[in-house]
Amino acid sequence: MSTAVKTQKLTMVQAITDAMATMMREHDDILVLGEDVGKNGGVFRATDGLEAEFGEKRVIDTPLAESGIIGTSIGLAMNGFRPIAEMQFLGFIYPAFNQIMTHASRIRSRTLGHFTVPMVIRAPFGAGVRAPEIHSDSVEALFTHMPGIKVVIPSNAYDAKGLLIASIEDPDPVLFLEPMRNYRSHKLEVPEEKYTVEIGKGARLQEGDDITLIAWGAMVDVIKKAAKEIEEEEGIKCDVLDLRTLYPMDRDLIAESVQKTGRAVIVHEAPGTGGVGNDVVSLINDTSFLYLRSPIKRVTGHDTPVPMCAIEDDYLPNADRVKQAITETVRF
Amino acid sequence: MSTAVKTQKLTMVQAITDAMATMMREHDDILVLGEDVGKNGGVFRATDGLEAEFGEKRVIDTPLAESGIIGTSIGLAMNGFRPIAEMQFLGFIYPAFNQIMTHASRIRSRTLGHFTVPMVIRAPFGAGVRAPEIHSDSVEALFTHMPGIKVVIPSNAYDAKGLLIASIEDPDPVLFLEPMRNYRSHKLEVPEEKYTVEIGKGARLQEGDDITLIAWGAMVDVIKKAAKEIEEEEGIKCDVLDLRTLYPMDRDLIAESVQKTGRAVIVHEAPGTGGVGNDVVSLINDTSFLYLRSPIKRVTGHDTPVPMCAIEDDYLPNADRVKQAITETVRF
Amino acid sequence: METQFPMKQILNEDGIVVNAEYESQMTEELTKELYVMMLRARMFDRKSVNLQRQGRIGTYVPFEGQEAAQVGSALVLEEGDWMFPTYRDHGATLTYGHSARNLFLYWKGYPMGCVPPEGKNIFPPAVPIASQLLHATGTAWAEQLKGTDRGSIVYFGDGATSEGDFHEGLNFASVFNAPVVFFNQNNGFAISVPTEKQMKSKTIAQKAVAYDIPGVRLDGNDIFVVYFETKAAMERARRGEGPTLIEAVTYRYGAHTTADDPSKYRDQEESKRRRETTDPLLRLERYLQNKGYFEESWKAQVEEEITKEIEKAVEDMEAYGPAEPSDMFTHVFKTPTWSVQDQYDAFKARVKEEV
Amino acid sequence: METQFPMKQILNEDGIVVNAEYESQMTEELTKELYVMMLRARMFDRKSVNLQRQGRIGTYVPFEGQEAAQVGSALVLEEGDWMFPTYRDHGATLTYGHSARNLFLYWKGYPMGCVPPEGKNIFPPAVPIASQLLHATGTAWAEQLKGTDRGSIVYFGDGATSEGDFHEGLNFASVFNAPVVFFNQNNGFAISVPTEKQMKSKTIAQKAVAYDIPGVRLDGNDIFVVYFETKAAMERARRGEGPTLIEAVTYRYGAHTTADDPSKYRDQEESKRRRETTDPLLRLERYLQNKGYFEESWKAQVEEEITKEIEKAVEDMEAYGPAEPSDMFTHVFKTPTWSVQDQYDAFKARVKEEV
Ligand SMILES: Cc1ncc(C[n+]2csc(CCOP(=O)(O)OP(=O)(O)O)c2C)c(N)n1
Ligand SMILES: Cc1ncc(C[n+]2csc(CCOP(=O)(O)OP(=O)(O)O)c2C)c(N)n1
Ligand SMILES: [Mg+2]
Ligand SMILES: [Mg+2]
Repeated sequence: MSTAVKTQKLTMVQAITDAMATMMREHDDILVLGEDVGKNGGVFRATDGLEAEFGEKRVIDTPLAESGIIGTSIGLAMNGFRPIAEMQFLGFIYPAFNQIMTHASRIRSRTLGHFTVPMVIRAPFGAGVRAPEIHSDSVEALFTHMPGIKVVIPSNAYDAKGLLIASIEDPDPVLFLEPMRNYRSHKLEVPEEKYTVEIGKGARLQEGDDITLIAWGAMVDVIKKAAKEIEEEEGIKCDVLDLRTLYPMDRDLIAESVQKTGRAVIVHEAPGTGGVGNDVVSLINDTSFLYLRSPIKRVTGHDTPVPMCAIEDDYLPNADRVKQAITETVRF
Repeated sequence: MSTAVKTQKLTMVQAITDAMATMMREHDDILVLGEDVGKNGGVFRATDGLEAEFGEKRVIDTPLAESGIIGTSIGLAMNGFRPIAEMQFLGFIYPAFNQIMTHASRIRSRTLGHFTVPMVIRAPFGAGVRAPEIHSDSVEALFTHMPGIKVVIPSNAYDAKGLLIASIEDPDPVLFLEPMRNYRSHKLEVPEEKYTVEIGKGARLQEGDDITLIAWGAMVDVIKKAAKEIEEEEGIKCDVLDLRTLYPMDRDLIAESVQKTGRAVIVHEAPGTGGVGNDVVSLINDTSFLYLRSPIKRVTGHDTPVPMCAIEDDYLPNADRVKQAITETVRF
Repeated sequence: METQFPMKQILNEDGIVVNAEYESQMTEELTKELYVMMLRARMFDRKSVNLQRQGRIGTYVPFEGQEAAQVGSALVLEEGDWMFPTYRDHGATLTYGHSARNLFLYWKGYPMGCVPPEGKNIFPPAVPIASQLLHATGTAWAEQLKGTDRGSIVYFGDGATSEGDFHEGLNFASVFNAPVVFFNQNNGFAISVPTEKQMKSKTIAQKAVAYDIPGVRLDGNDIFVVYFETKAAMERARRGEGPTLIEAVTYRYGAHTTADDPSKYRDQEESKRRRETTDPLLRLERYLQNKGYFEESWKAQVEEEITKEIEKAVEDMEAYGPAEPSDMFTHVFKTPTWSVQDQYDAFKARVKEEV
Repeated sequence: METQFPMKQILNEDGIVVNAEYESQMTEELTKELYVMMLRARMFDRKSVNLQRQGRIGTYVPFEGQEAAQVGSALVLEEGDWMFPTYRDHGATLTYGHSARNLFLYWKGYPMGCVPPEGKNIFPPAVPIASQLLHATGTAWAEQLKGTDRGSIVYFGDGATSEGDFHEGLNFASVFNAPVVFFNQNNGFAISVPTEKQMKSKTIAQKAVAYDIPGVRLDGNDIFVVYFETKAAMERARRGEGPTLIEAVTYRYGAHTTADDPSKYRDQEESKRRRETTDPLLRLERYLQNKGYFEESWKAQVEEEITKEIEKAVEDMEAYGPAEPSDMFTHVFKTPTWSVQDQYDAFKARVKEEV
């Protein structure tokens, strides 16, 4: 037997489909449900081909009701199935908020493990693809503050497949957020077989001693770009981290990096106030206070709704804003 | 005319009723609506007597549906009324999350001010009164992260009346959170007439040079107790702040205090991860980095659902936990 | 619509059979079982109210007056069926085999109160109103996918019909033909709000029309009609004929919870009147008497047995010991995250210090 | 239920009057107005699709095929009434007096696209499905409290009936007797999901039974029945007789949005067939011809005028200039909070630097 892993070049959205198909082939208890996930294969084609392969009993077009999708998925999950529920956009998860907050995330805890909810909620999110209002919300912070659910955000095809498989295998509910901007932005070699990327572990994408850059989802490409340019322009070397999981966060990776660099810039699309960036600031404060050489900077979306798409670029953090924050931090 | 202000001794919940009655007498466009707010006067009696005084057209028992209450209140607010909508408990606001997130808070912004939503959402919240599951959630952080809505939390009768009147007068939506534990815990002299406490301004309850203590709602009594005891026990002098508004937060007050003391302990009931405490940490990082003598401590609820009430005291921060944090911070 | 959805009845207030459809199945044995289980439910309820008054448990939600609806419907279930109660449905959960001790523990605020006996598919009381209708639909759908003939019953009140989840639950169940019985107890009030302010429709049963499923309106204080109609609905579900909406018209005699004062919003004389006329136990007792099945000595004996059982449960509740704070930390996830573990460790350290 | 809620029609596919109830009101003037407004809506829609193809606006949501439903219902409104459209209802908003320029700006992603002309109570397109039913109920309730005879009309699709807010909207409106017309366009699909998967009920009109309000099912491609039935419903509302649920059965010929590919989930031959048979404009044209009201020269002249109007709106859209990023900051609150103001200041500083 050869040890060479067979791979194929996939976009992130293809890797997501592949993760579901891979797992569904092995496990009959996995269901996919949501709006337009069947014949249509999802509005982003993330479930393309699944209904044809697994049939209408396992890949289910539901009525248009998010609370209904999550609430019935909870029932299915408590009774032997592993549902993967798709929210068409994260901005449409709000009608299901009650079901996620008071049930999906709490059932294990309130029944001391008697009932459990092994389900995955998938949702595309984030701005930058010229989507209409509400479609571009980036509200990961609402869920990291919700005890009992994990929050996972891949930024590329390889991580997406590995993290989604890990999420499906997780015995507890996982919110799996997919940055739309990265769905087709690049292709990576992705193993054809099953593999996992561990939930709770971030990745260091680039080594550097001067400053730590931290992001997730679509903002990872932004900090990569900023890191590259600032090194060329000013010789500043960045330690670039993709958090990949927001709850539980990779404390060790962040602490280790900041203890090395003494500086950090955190970048996210969501509004700064109440954003997950504040958690990262606290984590650094808690673990690495004495190492800090300058205040931590956050580069975030504004404390405004994501605006209409003609001006969304003025809402989103970009490499220039990140570079400015890097320079200010290094020169502090 | 005498300048002496006539006052009466009121509990916080009485002051809240008084605020509504005071404003409703002056303004016909103010409505009160919610579950059991009419004849029953609310499950905490916060609307007691209002239906009798203002009639069923202005004090309205609605069907049992939070999305319905908020959604129709939005319509009423856009069309000339100023609704005060009661959520029976903050833990039951989740079904209305979509209406608050995508409409109440965004309508001014998305219509460039053409339509506006001058409404107040009142909700009792927090643990410590032996309420059943879900009733004790403290999820202020979900709303500080929501652009377009203000979040106000009084801790005593005087502030409650003044802040509620300010909230009713505010041209934008305000979430007014009422710590149940403080509803009847003490009485204060409250002016009979109309007055306001400015939204966005915290209060310094005690002066001290050694460390800043920051809290809101029911935790204010906890930090007051801790401050008193730690001064007696160890001579540590605390600057005690009641934030009163969580969005927009009183940046100047916090910065000024921490720049004086060089140390801070933040206390809240909600889970630490994703809690508003992280925002306070960021604010201090942003404004007062060079003044900090030790890492900021947060004393918070756990990253667990608020447990069944027999063990809720083990969930809640108390003066002992706060004192421990103070000592660790001062001795750092 | 009231004419399209008339209130079905088998036994009238005087204990006279007014509808002979099921008479052959109304055996002495069944009748006595129904009576005993109702009596048990009532005695449990009264005990709970007393325990609350004595401060031995916390706030409690009484259901006296609703025993026929709860017991008659619960007795229809078979092993493996799923039950989703509200905070007011201990009569139902007890009948289906929940542990009385755990029910007491629930109202004492103990985490163990949410745990059903092993093998019993009883969900903890739904606190957010109407949210449980979707769970019942989901578990029933799962049974359908597995190809069993089991299903779900879900309890909810008149107030619950106003929530979006009521609608979504019935719609999903109808679309996927899930084997669920939606069992509504229309007790006339949602806390203080009377049904007339809750909805314009004169019946709840007619709401079934929106989903093209059967809607049945029945006298919820007549345990025979509750039992046989719920059984018929459950059998339809088992046969793959989908969900049913049942409206059981009833009344709660007491307060919404022990913290509520009903005199603020209604005339409690009405409760008194109903206790004497439409009471579910009294009515069945009259029937038993009419049939010559009833003996005071039998009732006394039954009461004694129930008293013993309940006293034992109270003892067990009190022998359970203090609630376990570590329960808060150990079941948030299967494997605790670092933040939960750190907080747990800090908690343990604090406890140690105190000792 | 289909027999209880038959599909009402006035004009059949051949343009023949099959129901003479309103014939006296079907004047040449009204008929021509209906026709012109439908033509205008269609030409606006086609122009928008073209603008999207040319990249002059972004993703667009076409409504071709649904003109009778939108135009016929919108023409019923009077100054001061409230309109709550979805993203697909530009035929309705245009008819009620929205600015074509602003509609184009909406799909160009400009904040100004959400702003209606001064004095026109037109809400921006509801993006979260069904959420607008509650707003319409609230504004209508406000009119009732003020004692006016104005009301609201709210548009929503077949898919929207599944959301909890649909149910809560109808329930609140029925309980408070709010003057609202709930105008459903059942176009057979919610993106790819056909109505049969959305609900078990065979009609949407029957859902009115749940709220004891009138439910009316009608041929949504017959503008006469749409106009007269919506008018009747709105008049009931104005008279204080409460809300009505109208189901207008129709079809969208095109894709869900310009980003959707309908061939993934349905046979587009059906669209072709319907264009030739049940099309709302063709049908009215046949009627006009039957009546001898129709002349090609008249149509040509009307088309020319509409073309001019629309071209002017396109010009205005393109002359509007770039979208204003500061709009993002200046309307979050009446008075900006410090966090918004700081971010705005930082934004302005960045822009200055770039210059
Ligand atoms: C979502 C939600 N909103 C509000 C409440 C508070 N609440 C508890 S019971 C109740 C009334 C319920 O009435 P009904 O459904 O008729 O049931 P009953 O209490 O009469 O059995 C209310 C409003 C809640 N538990 N959940
Ligand atoms: C709450 C919510 N969930 C999902 C969506 C995504 N979405 C947009 S349109 C649509 C289908 C709507 O179908 P229908 O109500 O029939 O209206 P139509 O598009 O046919 O006019 C969906 C699912 C949304 N906008 N809002
Ligand atoms: Mg009730
Ligand atoms: Mg549709």
